[in-house]
Amino acid sequence: MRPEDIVFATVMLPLLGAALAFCAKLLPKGRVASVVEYTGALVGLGLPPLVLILLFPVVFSGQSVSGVVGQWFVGIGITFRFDALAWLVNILGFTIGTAAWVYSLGAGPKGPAFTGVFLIQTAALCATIMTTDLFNLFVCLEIMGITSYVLIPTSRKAGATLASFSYLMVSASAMVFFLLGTYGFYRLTGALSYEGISNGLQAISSSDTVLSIVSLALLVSAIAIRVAVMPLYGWLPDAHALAPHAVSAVLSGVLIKTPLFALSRILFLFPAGMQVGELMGIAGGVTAVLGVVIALSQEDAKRLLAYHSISQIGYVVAAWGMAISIGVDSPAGTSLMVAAFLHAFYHALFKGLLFLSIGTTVDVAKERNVYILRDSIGKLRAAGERIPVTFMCFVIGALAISATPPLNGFVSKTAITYAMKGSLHYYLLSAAAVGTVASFIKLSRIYWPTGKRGRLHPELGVLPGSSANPQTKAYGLVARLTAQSVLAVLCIAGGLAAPHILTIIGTLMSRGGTNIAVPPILYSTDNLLKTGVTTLGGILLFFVATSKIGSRVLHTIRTRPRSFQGLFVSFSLGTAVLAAFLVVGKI
Amino acid sequence: MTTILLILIVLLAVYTLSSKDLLHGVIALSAISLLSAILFYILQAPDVAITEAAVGAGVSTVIFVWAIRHSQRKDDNHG
Amino acid sequence: MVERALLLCLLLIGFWGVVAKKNIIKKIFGLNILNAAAVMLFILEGNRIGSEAPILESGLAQVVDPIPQALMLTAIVIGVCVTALALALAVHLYQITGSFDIETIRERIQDET
Amino acid sequence: MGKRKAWSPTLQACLAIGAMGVVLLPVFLSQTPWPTVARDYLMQYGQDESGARNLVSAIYLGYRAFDTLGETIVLLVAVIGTMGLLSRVESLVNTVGDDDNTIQTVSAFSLRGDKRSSHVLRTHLLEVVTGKIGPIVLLFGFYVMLYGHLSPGGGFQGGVIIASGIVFLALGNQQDNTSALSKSSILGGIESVSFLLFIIVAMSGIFFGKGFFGNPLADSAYPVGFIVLLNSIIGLKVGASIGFMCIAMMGGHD
Repeated sequence: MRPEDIVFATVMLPLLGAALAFCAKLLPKGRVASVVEYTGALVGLGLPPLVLILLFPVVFSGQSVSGVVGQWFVGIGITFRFDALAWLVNILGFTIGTAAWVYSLGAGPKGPAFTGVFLIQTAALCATIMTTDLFNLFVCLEIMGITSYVLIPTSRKAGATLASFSYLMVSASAMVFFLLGTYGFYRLTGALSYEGISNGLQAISSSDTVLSIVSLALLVSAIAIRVAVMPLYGWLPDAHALAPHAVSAVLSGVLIKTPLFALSRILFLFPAGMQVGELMGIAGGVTAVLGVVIALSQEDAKRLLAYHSISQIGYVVAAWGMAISIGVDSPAGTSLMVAAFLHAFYHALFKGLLFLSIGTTVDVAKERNVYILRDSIGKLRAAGERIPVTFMCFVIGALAISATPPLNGFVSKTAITYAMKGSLHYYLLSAAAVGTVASFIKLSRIYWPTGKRGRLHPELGVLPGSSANPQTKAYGLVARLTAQSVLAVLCIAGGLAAPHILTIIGTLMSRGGTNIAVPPILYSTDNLLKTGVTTLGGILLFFVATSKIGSRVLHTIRTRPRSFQGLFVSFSLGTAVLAAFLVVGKI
Repeated sequence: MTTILLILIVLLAVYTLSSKDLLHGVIALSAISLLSAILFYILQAPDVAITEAAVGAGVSTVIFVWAIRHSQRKDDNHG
Repeated sequence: MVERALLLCLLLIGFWGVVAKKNIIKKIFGLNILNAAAVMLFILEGNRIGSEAPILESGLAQVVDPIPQALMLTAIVIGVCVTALALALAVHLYQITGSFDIETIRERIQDET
Repeated sequence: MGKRKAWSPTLQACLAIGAMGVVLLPVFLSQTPWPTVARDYLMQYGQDESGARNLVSAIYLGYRAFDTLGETIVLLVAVIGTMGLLSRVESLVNTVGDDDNTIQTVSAFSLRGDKRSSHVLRTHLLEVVTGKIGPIVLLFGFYVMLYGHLSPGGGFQGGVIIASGIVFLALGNQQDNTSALSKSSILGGIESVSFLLFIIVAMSGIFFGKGFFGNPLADSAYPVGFIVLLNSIIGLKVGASIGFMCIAMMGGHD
């Protein structure tokens, strides 16, 4: 066993687990089939983290494992690189993936086919972040895409099918343009690996520069569709709002971030990459503000969360883009990159928590509208739910996303704003933070008690997907509550252990194994004051939003015309703007 | 030769997207697949030609026909 | 040159189908055409540097570039898989709403929820 | 962004297509000569390293076999997704409003359901002809699959032909007992087991010191064995899953 082989365990073990799960599909339903399925899940989700722990000393000392898959010739074979970035994204993927899968045992779609597809999605995430080959990246993105198209409609809502169809059409078309970008680079350099392309581009004549820039623009915008930055976000809200809750948690926790970090591998190597980072950073800042404004206008609880994902990914993209435009080898750039990853990770934790706890609540109450849904605690209690856990999970998640110290959201948002103090992004993100507080006050109204006792219709209170058999139901409840509580504990721990975690991620992100990132000062008076002002501003904004004028404005935003065609129009105009920006910057 | 094939393919593509009857569109689409298989053969790509003929003209046509049999043949608003 | 202009034309026709057509089956037609245009571009240009199919015979001749061909095998198959799934979703949408028109489907689903 | 309605959809579409057309112009009209580095390398060493005379097979199952694994995974997931939706389409037709929340796949079907007996398309002639042609098509499929390293073709193409052979056999069997090959459980079994086999073979290189997806037979006298093995596994898997899907689609209601 060489290190190159161990690295691939993160991809192969989930695939092996998926294969086992599919074999379980063949067996007659019963104990044996379940045992095989759960073994598959254990192999696919339980073993890879152990492998990652084994690899920690390697990446922590600043080394990376790279090579060609199968030791074939480097000019033709598929190159890969397992470094700190890949390690971190893998940890993110397996943490959220495991929690979501455990939750899915309690509510929502399950069964061997679901487990298999879910495991394949996890494997695709790991492969996406490891590959350094353009065409292999295309294949990995297609696997990620096709598993999402399959998993989204398993919630059996009519809207979910439409959302899945829209996502499929827009991202499949975008992937064709990705292929054309690959064509451009192959034609110019005769290589598909990033390294080969980057070397080849140094030798091209000036007349070919335009082709290289356009190809880069095509690749970036095809990936930006998956990340859902502002002009290209249109597919996300429906898909994330209507998917099963466990799938929603993975989609917005992991799936929209992995392509972003995979993209940074491409941008590091290209001269025009810095400009792309600059433009995407601004787009990220705008996304953070607009996303939260639209979120504030939503009535549907899960849709509100989905727009929040857009807003929070805006934070990540803003810090990420700024890091790339500064250059990741400088201390400032590294600190920004650390902050970007930290927020991506913490957002995955608290957004996963929110999706799962809100999901349980709306399922029990059979009502998603935050204006109508009231006194959920009473309803949850009537349904035999463990109130303290589900409710506390929501509170922790909501406080974390509103950046309340000492929870993890506070740490990562402070890290981001600390690293970008004084720039345009700083003000955009501060504005977005106010909106976040306001929208979560709005969301928490569903738990406000009313005077009446919570009463349930007889058919309410049965979670879809949970079994009628009392024993299985009890197991399902345990599974759901475990998943939620683990995420909640991680949210708190992530906030309390922040200095250590910042040091570890800083060391991982720096070249050469020494931490060059500037650690943010978390609990300064300035920051606490700012948190207080933000919270007050949020409360104020909430009252403005619930006033007559405010609600009319929000109604206009909510019912703004959204068309299928708009997705494509924004995609092609976005690509054109990006290409024009890069070409002008070059001349 | 390749130019003639490509002109035919472009014309068929326009017909596919503008025909009122979806089944005609499916048949035009599988004709595009067959023509491009011939094109690939001329362009010295026999492997791709076989794949395109088997997958593009064969399997995808079956799926399209299944889809249309389960729904309707006419494009109502034709737009 | 003429050939590549025709391919660009084909690609834009496909994109027009995806963007502007209301019927979702027509949109899937457009996606197929879009994919086919990209595949043809790779094969057409990979053919420029040789005259023989990339199957080595005893005599030495310049073969065409095999890499685009191998890549396009994968791309064609992925394209068909996505098409199959898109069609299954389309038929399911038709069963729910009774229409293939994207705007009608959107309205009916919004009314329902 | 609220005023989108003011623009007509056609104008929007024209704008989108025009913008994309301008962006793509340099991609399509580039005159840069096509690179020859990789081709030259493959012409010289490709056959020795992989053992395959067909260089496309050498890349597809040797140099870039990892992509091929991805491709088969996409096919697998697409078939599962299509079958899952298919079962819901059928159940919607039969019982409207049925809404249970477990992921389903079509687990059992047959072409010889009650509905099929009145089907106009199924004439006696069709049954006889397809029944006789089926085995020949299957044989041809196996040929394409096993000789992919020497001639055009390979696992995937052979698999699709095998799938059509299976469909022919299913259409053509005249007795009520369905032929073993077209039974859903058998096809599903072949599919899952061959996926498992594919992954095990992909990992086998590790134990020969060749690394993940390396050729374990690279130092032996027959390096091409690896490609033949992968071709057969892919052929079986593709044949089973596409055959499975086509039969399920044809066996449905009308």
